[in-house]
Amino acid sequence: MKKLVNDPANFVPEFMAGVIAANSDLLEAIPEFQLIKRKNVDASKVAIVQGSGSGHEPAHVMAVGPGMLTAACQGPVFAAPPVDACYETIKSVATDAGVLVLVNNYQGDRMAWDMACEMAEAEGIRLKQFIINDDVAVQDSLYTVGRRGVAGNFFVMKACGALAETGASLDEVYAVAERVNANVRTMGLALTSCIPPAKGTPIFDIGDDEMEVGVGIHGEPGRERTKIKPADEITEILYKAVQSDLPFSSGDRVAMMVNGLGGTPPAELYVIYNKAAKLAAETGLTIARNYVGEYCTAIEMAGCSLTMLKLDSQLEELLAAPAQTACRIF
Amino acid sequence: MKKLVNDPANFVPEFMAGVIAANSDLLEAIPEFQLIKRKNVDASKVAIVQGSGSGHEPAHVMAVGPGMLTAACQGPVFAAPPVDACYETIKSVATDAGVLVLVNNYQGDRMAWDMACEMAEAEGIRLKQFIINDDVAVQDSLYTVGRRGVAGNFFVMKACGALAETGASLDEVYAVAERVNANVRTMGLALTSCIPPAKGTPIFDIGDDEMEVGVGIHGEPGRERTKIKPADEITEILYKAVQSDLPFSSGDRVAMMVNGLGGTPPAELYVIYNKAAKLAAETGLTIARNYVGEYCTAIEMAGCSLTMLKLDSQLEELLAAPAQTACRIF
Amino acid sequence: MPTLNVAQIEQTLDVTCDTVIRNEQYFSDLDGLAGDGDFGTSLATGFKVIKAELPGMDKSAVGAMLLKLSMLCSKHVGGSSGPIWGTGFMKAAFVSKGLEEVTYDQLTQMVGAAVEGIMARGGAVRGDKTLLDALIPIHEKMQEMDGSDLGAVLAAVTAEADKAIDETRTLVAHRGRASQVGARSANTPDPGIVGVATILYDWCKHYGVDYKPQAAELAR
Amino acid sequence: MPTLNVAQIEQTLDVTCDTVIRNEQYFSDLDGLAGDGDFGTSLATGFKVIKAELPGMDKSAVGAMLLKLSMLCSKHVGGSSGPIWGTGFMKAAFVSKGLEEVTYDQLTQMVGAAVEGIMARGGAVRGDKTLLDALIPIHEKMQEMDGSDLGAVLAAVTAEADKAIDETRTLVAHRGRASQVGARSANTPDPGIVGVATILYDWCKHYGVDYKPQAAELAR
Ligand SMILES: Nc1ncnc2c1ncn2[C@@H]1O[C@H](COP(=O)(O)OP(=O)(O)O)[C@@H](O)[C@H]1O
Ligand SMILES: Nc1ncnc2c1ncn2[C@@H]1O[C@H](COP(=O)(O)OP(=O)(O)O)[C@@H](O)[C@H]1O
Ligand SMILES: [Mg+2]
Ligand SMILES: [Mg+2]
Ligand SMILES: [Mg+2]
Ligand SMILES: [Mg+2]
Repeated sequence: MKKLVNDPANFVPEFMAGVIAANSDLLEAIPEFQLIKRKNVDASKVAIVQGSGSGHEPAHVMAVGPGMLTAACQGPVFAAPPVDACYETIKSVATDAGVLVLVNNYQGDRMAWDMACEMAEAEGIRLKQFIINDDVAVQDSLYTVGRRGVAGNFFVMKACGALAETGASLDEVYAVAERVNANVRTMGLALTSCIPPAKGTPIFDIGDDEMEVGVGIHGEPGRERTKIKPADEITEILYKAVQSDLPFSSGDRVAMMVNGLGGTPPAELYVIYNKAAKLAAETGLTIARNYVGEYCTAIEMAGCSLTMLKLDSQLEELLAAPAQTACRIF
Repeated sequence: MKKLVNDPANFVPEFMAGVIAANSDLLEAIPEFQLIKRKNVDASKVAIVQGSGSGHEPAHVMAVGPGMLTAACQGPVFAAPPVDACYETIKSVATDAGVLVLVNNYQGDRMAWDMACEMAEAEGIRLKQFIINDDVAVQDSLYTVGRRGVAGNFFVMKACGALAETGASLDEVYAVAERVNANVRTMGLALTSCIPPAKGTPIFDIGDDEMEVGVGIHGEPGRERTKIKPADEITEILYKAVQSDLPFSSGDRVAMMVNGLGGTPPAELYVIYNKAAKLAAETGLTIARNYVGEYCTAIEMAGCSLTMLKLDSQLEELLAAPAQTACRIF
Repeated sequence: MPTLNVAQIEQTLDVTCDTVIRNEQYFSDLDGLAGDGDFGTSLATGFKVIKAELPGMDKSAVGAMLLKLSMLCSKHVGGSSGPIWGTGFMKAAFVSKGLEEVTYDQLTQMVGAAVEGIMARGGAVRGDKTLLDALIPIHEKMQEMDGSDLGAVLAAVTAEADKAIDETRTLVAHRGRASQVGARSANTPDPGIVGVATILYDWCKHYGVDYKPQAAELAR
Repeated sequence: MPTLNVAQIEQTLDVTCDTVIRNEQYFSDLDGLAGDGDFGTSLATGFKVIKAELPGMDKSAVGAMLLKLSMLCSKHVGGSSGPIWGTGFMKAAFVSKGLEEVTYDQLTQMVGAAVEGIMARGGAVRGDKTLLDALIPIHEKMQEMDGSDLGAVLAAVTAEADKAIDETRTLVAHRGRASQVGARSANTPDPGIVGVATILYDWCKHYGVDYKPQAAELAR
């Protein structure tokens, strides 16, 4: 297994310890619950929490900081956090203004957060739960748990985090989560599989000349398996799936994200962005903000996802507001 | 070949077009010379340029921006830029205050920049050249071209860029480059090989259970090939090589960088940082600033490098100064 | 009529721990086919703790022990399995609250309560291709039988779980992560059903109950 | 005494383009052994442009054509090879400036000037395991011979380059990227030397000069 790990059982606590060691001015941990929270939580502002499986870094614990999440907990790699970790996360930052619980739409996460929310509400904590489901790869129907929450999650966290900083009410922050989620769409693509450290082997097999279109961020199968195509054709597939779904149409101002899944180097993401920006121009979209890099990974999977968010003036302001997390360049 | 590419011959121009498309407010390109430069160059300030092979993104063209490089050109993947691209890079930003040419110590880069500098000086452009060589993996001797320039390059660019913004003279900026380079050391490690798009096959072969200690950022062989070790032991190897070389000693304030080589996901880099921070504490070092992420990659190689820079108060200020490049989070 | 006391149930749980721990890799591999490959690890992580804490648990009543088990699942089992198995044990614990031993009817009620709890928790119904497709027929079979021969009951419920593997194999999952991959979950076994069947089959072996497995995942 | 005119040299260069383009992958693979695997691509990128521009080049003199070649190397060949080959062609161009044809002695001087230029550019000396270990003995051999039989000269210089592959194989490189890997460059052939030898051997084949290659890299 080609990984920088010690005992796989310690992978999550160790990387979280690294995140805290590197950001001790900003963040603190409650290791027992694999929980990272902001220092100095302001009780007058809405707190925003999230928690999901590990392996998606910088989502989710690395998205904690001023203007983003107030706290987050991590489960094992690709598995929802245990119920009591979710509960402690809510409790650790519960403010007078209330807590917004952002849950990506996976049954495991939802059940854990449902139980945690019930427990927290029973103790008188004021909260609202919101479910994020931006993955257009899932062909939704009455008979599934619906679309997955993937990289679009970043925009929900960013907008809610920025609004909460202004002292907005829980209802107002919740309304922004709703608006972002209603206007954001994502589609992913994998060139390779990935290896959860505890499993030690790839999560799925894929041929040397194959790619998985619409892959999930846990390696869940997507819409189809095809031969690898040139980057421009890949971009067209992703763009069309995303663009047509909302749909995004001429005159729209959008935020565009090309998200690396972990094993794809920066230059390749810009090859995708280059084509996606052209396609957006052809549709008549204006890319008001862009994001190229790793925001929601699937361990070391090679591949990318494309996300578009339709903007209004409030969302544009919220995205532009300053924020700070464990991810830094300088 | 599991890559997001079109015709490999267009890989570099296409990703550079993507970088420009994503940063058109900040940067502009001269595509003929695979050159990216800042918009609105201030003629009263020292300009800082660099140029090297592609495949190391965000180094080097993505390090252009206020407080960092003024311009940079890219060669093909892993090959120094042609002489005339280097020459045009100098010319495109030549200021009254002069140009500092930062060259990573590879013979190809050095020869190309030597020729370009001669040509530019012949035209009356004021410049100084500085060679960066932070890679402790190279066992230096009279009979080699010396140590390679690797991730430590980031600190030279950052410190010089920050000082140049203050209006410092060419000699002063050159002196800071010297001081950073004299105090910075790096050692890298690869778990996998990498595939230059034009080559289409891995640059070296490595067993499923092997790692290459001291690897170069072009896949050059390192000090030794061994069985894969746990992350903590890997960190000890890298740390000892770096720490003992300067040496860094008790009481020193340092900047520490854990740099991903392209194929290693963020969480693993924090596992390394977690251990490296402990080792630094044992040595009595204070980590005044830390950097965990991708700064100088080797395409999609899995692995990392560890860099330490011994700080003085001026360097600490320069690292803390604001800067902006094509790499952003928000 | 035979009854089951705390010590007997503890013994069964201990066998269950061994089964889950031994099959960590296999269960995860099954989950990798249409899911995310963590089922085995999630479950095993929790059952390693359960195995270690079982000897020292509160044994004053069946319910007390099962409640502790439920809490350990909430604390140490990630993924969907934490809430599902935690809820199941919790509901069974409520039925057996304060009882030092349980009758066959009470046992059947415990399974029924667990089934209902899991259905309420995750919204799945029969045919959604989840472990409920094993647990629901198991509960029905227990209601049919009179429980005078616990070995016969064990063989019969193992057969129900075994059958469920093959009967649901071609189905498309409607719940859980596997449901989000659409038609591609067809022709893969559901790891939760295989998990339940494997536990029961191991009970058969442990208690010397003769059972011939049918599904490939059991007869390996 | 035979001389070489612009058209004859153009022809030789055209053959060289084909050789370099055909061996792109092979030369890069050799460079991957102790270097960074770009030698073939760097060279081929430039020689593709040279191949295309050769017909339309200024043919007023040997020097004019070679100067253009040198500029194309500076513009289109990345890596160390750009400055090295660019410098070599430039120095040879200076010697042949204004000459519509060159004598054997002038040809020898051109090679000598290229060798000196490359040494000055990269600081390498004989034995550093670079293409100079082929070019220097080639130049010496040309000085020894009288040039009355150009075919014999070609066979003799090809033999020098061929020998250089094996004679330097066990050496540790002292220049270029390969020097930075220390002892690990030993027992790998130098790609630059193999490149020079391959070009010369292809000239032999093109001009019908009989030559039996010795080194494994030529006799493949
Ligand atoms: N809503 C549900 N109700 C009951 N069982 C479910 C439900 N969703 C999933 N399961 C069971 O859980 C198993 C998967 O568990 P696990 O891998 O821990 O969940 P996750 O999908 O969160 O990774 C499935 O094989 C299925 O039997
Ligand atoms: N200083 C030098 N002088 C002459 N030839 C050199 C020198 N350094 C390298 N070479 C030649 O160049 C070849 C490598 O070329 P190339 O791969 O383009 O360079 P790089 O090392 O920049 O990748 C070597 O095989 C060697 O023959
Ligand atoms: Mg899971
Ligand atoms: Mg090179
Ligand atoms: Mg699962
Ligand atoms: Mg090379």
